[in-house]
Amino acid sequence: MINMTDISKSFSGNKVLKNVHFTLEKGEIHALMGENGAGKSTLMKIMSGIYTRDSGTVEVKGEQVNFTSPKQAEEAGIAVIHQELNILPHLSIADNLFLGREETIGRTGILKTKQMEKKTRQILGDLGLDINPSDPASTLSVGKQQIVEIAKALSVDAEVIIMDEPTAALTDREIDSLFKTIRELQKRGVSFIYISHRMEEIFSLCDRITILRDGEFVGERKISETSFDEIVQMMVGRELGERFPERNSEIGEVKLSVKGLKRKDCFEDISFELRRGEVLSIAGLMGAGRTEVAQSLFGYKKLDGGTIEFDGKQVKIDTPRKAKEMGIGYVTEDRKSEGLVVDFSVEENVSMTNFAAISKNGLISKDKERKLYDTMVKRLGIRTSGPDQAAKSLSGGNQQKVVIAKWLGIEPKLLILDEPTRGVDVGAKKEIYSIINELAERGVAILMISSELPEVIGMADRVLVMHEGKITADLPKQEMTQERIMHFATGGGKLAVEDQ
Amino acid sequence: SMEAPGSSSEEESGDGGEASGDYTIGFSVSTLNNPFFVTLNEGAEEKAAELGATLTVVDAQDNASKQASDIEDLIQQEVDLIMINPVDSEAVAAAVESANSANIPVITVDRSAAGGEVVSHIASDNTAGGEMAAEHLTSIVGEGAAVAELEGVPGSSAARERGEGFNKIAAESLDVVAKQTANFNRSEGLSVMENILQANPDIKGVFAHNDEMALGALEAIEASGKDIAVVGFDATDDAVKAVEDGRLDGTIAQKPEMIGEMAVEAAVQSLEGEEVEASIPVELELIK
Amino acid sequence: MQLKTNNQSMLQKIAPFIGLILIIVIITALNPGFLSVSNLMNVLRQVSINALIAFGMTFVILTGGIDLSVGATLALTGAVTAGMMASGIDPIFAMLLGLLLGAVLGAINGFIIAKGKVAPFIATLATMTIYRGLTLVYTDGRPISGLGDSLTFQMLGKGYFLGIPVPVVTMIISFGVLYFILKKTTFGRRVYAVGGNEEASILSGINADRIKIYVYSLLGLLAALASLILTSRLNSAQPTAGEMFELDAIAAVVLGGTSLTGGRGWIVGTLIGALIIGVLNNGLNLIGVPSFFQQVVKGAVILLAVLLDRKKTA
Amino acid sequence: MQLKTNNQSMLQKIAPFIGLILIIVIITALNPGFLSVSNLMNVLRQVSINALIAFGMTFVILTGGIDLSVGATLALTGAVTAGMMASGIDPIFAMLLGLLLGAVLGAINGFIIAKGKVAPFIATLATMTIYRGLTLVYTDGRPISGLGDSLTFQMLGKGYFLGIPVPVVTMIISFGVLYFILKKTTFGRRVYAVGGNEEASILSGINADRIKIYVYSLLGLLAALASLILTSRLNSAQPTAGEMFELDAIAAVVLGGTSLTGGRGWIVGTLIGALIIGVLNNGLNLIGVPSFFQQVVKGAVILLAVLLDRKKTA
Ligand SMILES: Nc1ncnc2c1ncn2[C@@H]1O[C@H](COP(=O)(O)OP(=O)(O)OP(=O)(O)O)[C@@H](O)[C@H]1O
Ligand SMILES: Nc1ncnc2c1ncn2[C@@H]1O[C@H](COP(=O)(O)OP(=O)(O)OP(=O)(O)O)[C@@H](O)[C@H]1O
Ligand SMILES: [Mg+2]
Ligand SMILES: [Mg+2]
Repeated sequence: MINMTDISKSFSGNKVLKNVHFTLEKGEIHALMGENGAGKSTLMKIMSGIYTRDSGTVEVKGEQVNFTSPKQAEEAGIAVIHQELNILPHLSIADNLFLGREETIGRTGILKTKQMEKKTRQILGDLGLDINPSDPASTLSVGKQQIVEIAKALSVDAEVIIMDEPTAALTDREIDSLFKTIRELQKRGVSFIYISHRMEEIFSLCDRITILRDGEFVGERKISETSFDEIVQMMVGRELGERFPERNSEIGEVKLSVKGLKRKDCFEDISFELRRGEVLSIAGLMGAGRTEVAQSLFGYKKLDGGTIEFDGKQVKIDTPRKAKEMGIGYVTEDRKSEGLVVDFSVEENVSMTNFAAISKNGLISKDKERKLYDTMVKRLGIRTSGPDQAAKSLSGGNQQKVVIAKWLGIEPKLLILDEPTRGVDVGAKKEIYSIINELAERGVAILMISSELPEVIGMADRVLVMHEGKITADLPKQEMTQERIMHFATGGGKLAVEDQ
Repeated sequence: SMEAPGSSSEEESGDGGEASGDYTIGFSVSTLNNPFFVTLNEGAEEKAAELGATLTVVDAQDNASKQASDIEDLIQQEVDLIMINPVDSEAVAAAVESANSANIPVITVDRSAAGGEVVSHIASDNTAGGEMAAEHLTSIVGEGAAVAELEGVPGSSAARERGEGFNKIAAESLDVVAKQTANFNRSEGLSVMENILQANPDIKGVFAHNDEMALGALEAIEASGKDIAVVGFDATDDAVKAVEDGRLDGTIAQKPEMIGEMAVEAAVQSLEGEEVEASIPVELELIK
Repeated sequence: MQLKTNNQSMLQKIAPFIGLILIIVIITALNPGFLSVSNLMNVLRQVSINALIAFGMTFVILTGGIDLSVGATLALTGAVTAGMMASGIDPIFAMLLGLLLGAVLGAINGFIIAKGKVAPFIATLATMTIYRGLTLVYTDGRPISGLGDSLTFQMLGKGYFLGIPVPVVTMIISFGVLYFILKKTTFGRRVYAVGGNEEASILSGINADRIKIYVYSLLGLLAALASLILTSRLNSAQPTAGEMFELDAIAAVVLGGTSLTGGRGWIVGTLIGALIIGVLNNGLNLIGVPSFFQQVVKGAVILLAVLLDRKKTA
Repeated sequence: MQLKTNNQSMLQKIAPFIGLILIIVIITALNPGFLSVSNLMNVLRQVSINALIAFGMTFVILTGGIDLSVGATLALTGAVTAGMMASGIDPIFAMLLGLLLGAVLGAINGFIIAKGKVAPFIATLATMTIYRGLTLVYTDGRPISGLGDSLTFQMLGKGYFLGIPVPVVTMIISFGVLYFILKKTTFGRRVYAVGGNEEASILSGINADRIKIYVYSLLGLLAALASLILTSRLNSAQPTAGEMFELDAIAAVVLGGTSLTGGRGWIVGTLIGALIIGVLNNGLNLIGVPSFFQQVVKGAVILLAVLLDRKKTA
């Protein structure tokens, strides 16, 4: 179906792909894996005509092609769901679905709005989404927006569909219905290239897997003939060992105690306690209100009610600045738009939360700044080419570490981590888990929001489950199972049935 | 009922019994961003107060289309008479015609209108002023001397007419070695003059299209320590004082205050039913 | 939640309209003459020129752009058209050439911005200077008059159609056409898309560069149309015509609720915005506010209006 | 990679400088007098006012903002200071009050933008109108002169210090201080951060609103300083002073390579940008280019410069 040979690509002198091979057969689901920055997205962008390759050949159905625009690739039957969401929030859902290939009356350019809306309802209905096609896309949750993107790719009758981390923002239920659709299309002969950092997905969905490391082709395997460990080994080039490292922390006195927190239209009646050295996780479906709770605790969003006690004293946190001064750190869920100044260097990003430590009377001490940077890079194992490397040129995992580094500098007493491993490869994930453990061992109270249930179960001492803005369960370690958490996350009552 | 503007004014002709104090006169002035017109306007306002007439002033901000709108607004207000100080003679014609068809008499001030009927035109002649300035400058710097000309806002009528008059005489009696615009603006007058002095250190005189630029040029010249004659235009307070102090060598007085006063006088006379001259010249005066 | 969002955006859409009504009420209270049919026609005629430009500016701003050169475009096209007419070229032909010139000047802007990747603000700041300069060179700084008495040309600025001034009719027709384009055609949809997220639009196969060039051309065309009306009304073309028109047009667009960051807005709002500015100009004259204060009042009203209708830029 | 990026951005940083040199070479070829010491001093003195404003504008643009009201701020502070001086208030005291007024007018802009969440373009468009109107109201449309002969005041615009015009000295000192602030202080870093990513800055505990209010105040202060120099040079305050200064200042900033979207740029570039504009103004006069053509040339040079130094806005 597709045959890519000897593909190379550099960005301003930096070789990102080195003689990579990739073959896709008709009707297969082919996984593409590799660490952050291995070159997966770049390879796919070359295939779909967004980037031009420096060398190598691309054949589609035996014919050599040179796409220069996504339109051409689409005409050749290749559709792409990009890693970044490409939804236009102010256009309607139907407009988004048909963007760039609107249905018109003849060639007049006059839209057949009704017809497109009808089709939208039908296409999304098939994916289990019941929505009003004329609503603005911004009214959808991120997960549902992702489904619109998927529908967009599915609806062009493509023969090849490339999915670059389509599930990073989806709930388990949404993932299930996506997989069902993929398998159905597979039966009709559609081929898929599937990029994900989630091992479980790869093994349950895909037929074959190609692995990249540092822009190089490492190998290709049949899923049925390989193992979890082998793939990790190929990806990171070494044994990784246990996925969730050990933690020996002592859970101490109550650090944070909140009662009846409320924010209009977002959440209500949020009460919990968090102790020193404890890792408390908040699980729930996309849009359950977890991020809102975190941001309200951090003073970024206004609370409409409830009390917060920090170290036993009642406090009012109305700006992030105040939270920071109290020793609270917040690693945001969206590192690019909320965590980093992407044009800043790594060093400058680390400094952003630490001006107090690196300056005197408003003057920045270059030495202290560099020392802070060195300490953090060493402590977190951030792989940079130097303090001046722009944050945007780091791989996702390293970007995430930089965001964490920002907050370690203030020696936080409470660290809120919102989806700390979203879009991060297995190797970096493990490193982040180790950092979390180390912090907890030092007595830092950790509040970790996560949508990945294995991670919640592997890391948390206790889990709060949220559903539509309310806490539906507070489970200790021994009661955590995926099924129980999902049960409460989807709104199941307190009297949960024991694991089916 | 769809009436055209201007056809709605029949009712207004019935108010002939007004005492002179009750007249409302509209005054569309080209700009109040310029001391000359500010002074002209003040002359008009003082005279109106003295005669007991109400003067409604609208400022076109040197924008011909805003002036057209302003005049339409005055017609809507059903003023008894409109005095217009046109931004541009051609462009104002249509507005004058609208006023005519609304039976509102029009008096033009300082600049004429190229169309429509006006009761009277009160002005002093910019072109003649430019000539006067050239003659005066020649008398100071001598025949054939090198001089510079600081031009007003490109495209404005004052810049055009004053420049025309000046160049008509200067073509024969002077050597205009540099011509640059300083946009009627004092600070540009300063910097443009500085630049001209760099390029033409030997000039003997400068004619500026208004006093603002002349005073700016004066600062540049004084800072350079050179002895160069400067003649301005408008006789603003600052300029007259500079002439008295012996810094400025002359300015052409158009007596804006008097233009304003005479315009209102003519307006009231005409409203009282008296005859007014179709053209009332306000003489120019060289202040030196 | 759902309902909430819609209500809120509805309110935001209606805010400019409420503002307009409020201003009208205040002015009428101070001078009832404001509401006379003849004055309303008068206001509409005055509004028409700014409205036409502001309609085009809406397209440009929706793509996330801005055009500071539009006043200069108006001056240059007006001068060239008048020049052709004065030199005896068939008026209709001259006017068509004028419209074409406007579109070309706009396309130049669009080209520099799209292909040259220059920020719209600075690109059109530069072309503003250039177009103004060319106008002065072409006219030699003098107004051009003696435009003949072509009926079509005279009607354009001064005529009436069924009792309505022709410029107002022109404005209404243009509004209808542009409203339709923005709302019902792929082009309109793509204008929103490019302004909403250029990257995403390109990935959807939209030729963003082409859309940009088109919107600036459209604005240039509308500026040329406005210049014809203005030239007809004034019976001459002024070299200094259109100064600051760009700012009035931008103000109208923003007052109407269109976001300067692109992707969000509507042309109905722009019409209302233009009406607010026009009513204000007319009303302040009618009430007899001293001219120095008019600027203060105008600025304050604009500020107040956007503050009330404030949009979270984040 | 690293090296490459730096090289590239180095080239981008150097581009404006090369442009400046090129323009100087051309002008000198046409009129060698350009390079005389007296003319260079002359150019620097003329540049100083725009440069001061452009320095402040750099801070504003780095935060992702813009300020159209700066020319009006200059006019209003100049008029009020001159008014105080003319009425016999101690000149030094009057000047200090003038500087304070500038900062306050700037702070008002900052406040509207930060707290009112109004787009900077439209907020400062409104305050521009208001400040201009207030200037006219205050001055009654007339220049204010008779400012006494305070030596300090006279020196400010007309004096020399070691043979260098005082305005140039003021510009150099301001440049040094502002360069230092931007480069070495937490405030400078925060300015870049807010422009680079406002969300991330706030979430890092930076008070973005306060930074914004500060940068607009700083610009207001610098505009007031420029107004003092201008008033001193002209020995009077003009109600129309500073018209279009905002555009020259923005052009200087952009020519210097600072991005209008914020977060990226440097003040050295702004100085070079201001010099380009100043040299152009002076040079075109020196060469004797007819005034109508000057605009065309100026616009074309600006366009060319940004095209060569074009930045991918995406
Ligand atoms: N437009 C670009 N300009 C410069 N460098 C780029 C560009 N796009 C990608 N890169 C670099 O190329 C390398 C590969 O990036 P790519 O996005 O393909 O990685 P990936 O395997 O998709 O990683 P992830 O799992 O984080 O999505 C990275 O080092 C990245 O920084
Ligand atoms: N900026 C916003 N405007 C409107 N609604 C919002 C906004 N941000 C969040 N919401 C809504 O608030 C609710 C809670 O969202 P929140 O982001 O806190 O959920 P979450 O559980 O953290 O999910 P996620 O995994 O997506 O972060 C959702 O209904 C979401 O759609
Ligand atoms: Mg990727
Ligand atoms: Mg979240």
